Amino acid sequence: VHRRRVEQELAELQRRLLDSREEERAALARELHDGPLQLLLGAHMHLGVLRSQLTGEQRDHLESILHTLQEVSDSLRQLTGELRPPALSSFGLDKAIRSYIQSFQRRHPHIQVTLRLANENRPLAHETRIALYRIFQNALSNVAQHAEADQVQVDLSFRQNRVRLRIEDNGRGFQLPSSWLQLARHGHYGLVGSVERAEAIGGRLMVRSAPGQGTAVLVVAPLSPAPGSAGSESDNKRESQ
Amino acid sequence: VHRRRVEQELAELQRRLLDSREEERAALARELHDGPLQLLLGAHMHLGVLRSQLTGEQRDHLESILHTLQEVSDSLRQLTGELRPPALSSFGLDKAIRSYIQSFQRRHPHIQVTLRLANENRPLAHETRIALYRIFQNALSNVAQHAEADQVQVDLSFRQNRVRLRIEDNGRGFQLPSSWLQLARHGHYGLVGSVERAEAIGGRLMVRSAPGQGTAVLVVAPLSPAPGSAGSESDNKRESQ
Amino acid sequence: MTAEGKTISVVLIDDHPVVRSGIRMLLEQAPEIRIVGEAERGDRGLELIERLRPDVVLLDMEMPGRSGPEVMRLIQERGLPVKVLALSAYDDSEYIRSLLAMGAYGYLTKDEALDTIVDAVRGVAEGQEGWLSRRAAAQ
Ligand SMILES: Nc1ncnc2c1ncn2[C@@H]1O[C@H](COP(=O)(O)OP(=O)(O)OP(=O)(O)O)[C@@H](O)[C@H]1O
Ligand SMILES: Nc1ncnc2c1ncn2[C@@H]1O[C@H](COP(=O)(O)OP(=O)(O)OP(=O)(O)O)[C@@H](O)[C@H]1O
Ligand SMILES: [K+]
Ligand SMILES: [Mg+2]
Ligand SMILES: [Mg+2]
Ligand SMILES: [Mg+2]
Repeated sequence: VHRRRVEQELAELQRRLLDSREEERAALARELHDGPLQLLLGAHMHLGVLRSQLTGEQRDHLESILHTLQEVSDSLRQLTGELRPPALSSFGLDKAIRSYIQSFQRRHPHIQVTLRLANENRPLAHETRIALYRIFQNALSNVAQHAEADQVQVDLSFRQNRVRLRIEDNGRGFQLPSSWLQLARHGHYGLVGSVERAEAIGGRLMVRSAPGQGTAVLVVAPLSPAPGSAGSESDNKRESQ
Repeated sequence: VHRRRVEQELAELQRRLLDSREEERAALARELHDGPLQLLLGAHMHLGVLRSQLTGEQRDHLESILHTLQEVSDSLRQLTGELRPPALSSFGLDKAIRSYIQSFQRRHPHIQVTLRLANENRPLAHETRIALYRIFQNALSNVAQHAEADQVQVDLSFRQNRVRLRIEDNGRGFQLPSSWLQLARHGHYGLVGSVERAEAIGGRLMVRSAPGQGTAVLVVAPLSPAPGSAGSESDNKRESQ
Repeated sequence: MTAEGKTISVVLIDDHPVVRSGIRMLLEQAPEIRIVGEAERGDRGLELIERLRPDVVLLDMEMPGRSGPEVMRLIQERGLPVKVLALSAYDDSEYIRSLLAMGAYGYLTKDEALDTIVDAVRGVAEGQEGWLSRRAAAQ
């Protein structure tokens, strides 16, 4: 019993440290947004006024500078968006997923992403939403980076007080490593991080893949993490594939 | 023996995940630096050329816009520097600590920081440098936030293949919690994170404090983490205070 | 032209095209300064220095591949007689100090370069050391 408590405490600590990582990202996003980005927008407006007073070469020169500054604010805005845990209202995971898919489609027009949402919508705990969103983001960026897929299917559904999120592509697949540590040892942190996130919300992550067979990432988790505990629950195993 | 191996693997995974957090920071710093910051600096230079061609009110107007853009690059620079201290990888831990103290002194002129550096300088593993630097940063920001101190002493020294870093203030001190988890449960992640970082490089963190007695944070670690392992080593205990 | 009517030749090493073009435009305002070569990486920059033997090198500190400090070290090791003016987005004091200790003639942060860069290039070409922008000097 004592050992079990120690394990539980470790798991809780782990979860809280993940929270703090998310906290750091959010703080950075706020800082970028409220400081540099706002100042930049102001400067941009002023330069617009100046431009209207100039003519000829000077005007062209300023025009191209404004273009560069626009690029600066675009890239800051994008970073901010990636850092900020999406403004996920308790029912909002599906919206956040939908809008991420939209921007993903713009960046990767040759990959067709299909989203299948549950009819019912159940409220999720804040941490659970964030964890699922990050797992989803990570799976999609793996598709873009590694899969050479042209189709991705994303499913979000609910079953017996559990949420299920599945991301499956029709790409090249890969040989699953014998342990996650193997991946981390070679500098690949995405999937390991996803496993950790899933466990931190009391859920479980499963990956199915093989060369030439595409890849599916499935996470199943309770609607909210059991307070104080953070290990994967045993009846998750039923969902294993 | 088997259980011991599992523990070791868990510890290694932990260390690698911390690496990945630091990796994320570095990647973000690179992104900010190479994208928005450089574009901004380029635009700034172009505007400087334009300014030299303008006169009167237009010139003044542009001058004030340049000022705003300067603020934008200042804040990006600062963020980037926090995410990835520039001196740390090129010039070493002592230089990075010195720089940080200088900027800390500017922000907190009423706190006098004394730095005592070892005569000898031994090469530290990259991870060890980062971990020590973050622990140091965290200790100093705790001093600024909580200690009400007017003096801080920072010592960096080497002893028998170990590096020792100590940050001591003469402030109000605090009641040490019965466990780190207590702190994390209440949303305090700084010290817990430092303990974790110290362990991840095979070292150990000790805190001495009591109300009215100031606070000392001491970290002792090997010059580089033993490969594959990440627990605190037993002979660290000699250094416990 | 300098007082003696001499041209100052400059090699510019910076990985970012917008920064390079900004510096180019700033320096074009000075008739006696001529950019004789540009490189976006440290290795290529070193080649240019060895081949073109410029008076001054404007050296970016943060580049992929060989960083500015590494290029600086190689310039010293190979005894290349060029005067280095370091350019950086950073104003970290120890960073600056270390670079000067390695033999750089000056260190400018990029956003202050617009006010000082022409003077700094002229000064450095004449052998003046310790050219620092206001910001770097304040450290
Ligand atoms: N959808 C996928 N299709 C094909 N291969 C994949 C897919 N997802 C992951 N992989 C393989 O698994 C490896 C590990 O993925 P993981 O996300 O953990 O790390 P990474 O993407 O390489 O790096 P990181 O995510 O840390 O930037 C990848 O390098 C790739 O070989
Ligand atoms: N140098 C110090 N002097 C006085 N009290 C301190 C000092 N360092 C830490 N403390 C106390 O210990 C607590 C925990 O510190 P810790 O750094 O873990 O968290 P925090 O500073 O409260 O929050 P965070 O670091 O996560 O922003 C602080 O809230 C404070 O009460
Ligand atoms: K550059
Ligand atoms: Mg990945
Ligand atoms: Mg703190
Ligand atoms: Mg650069």
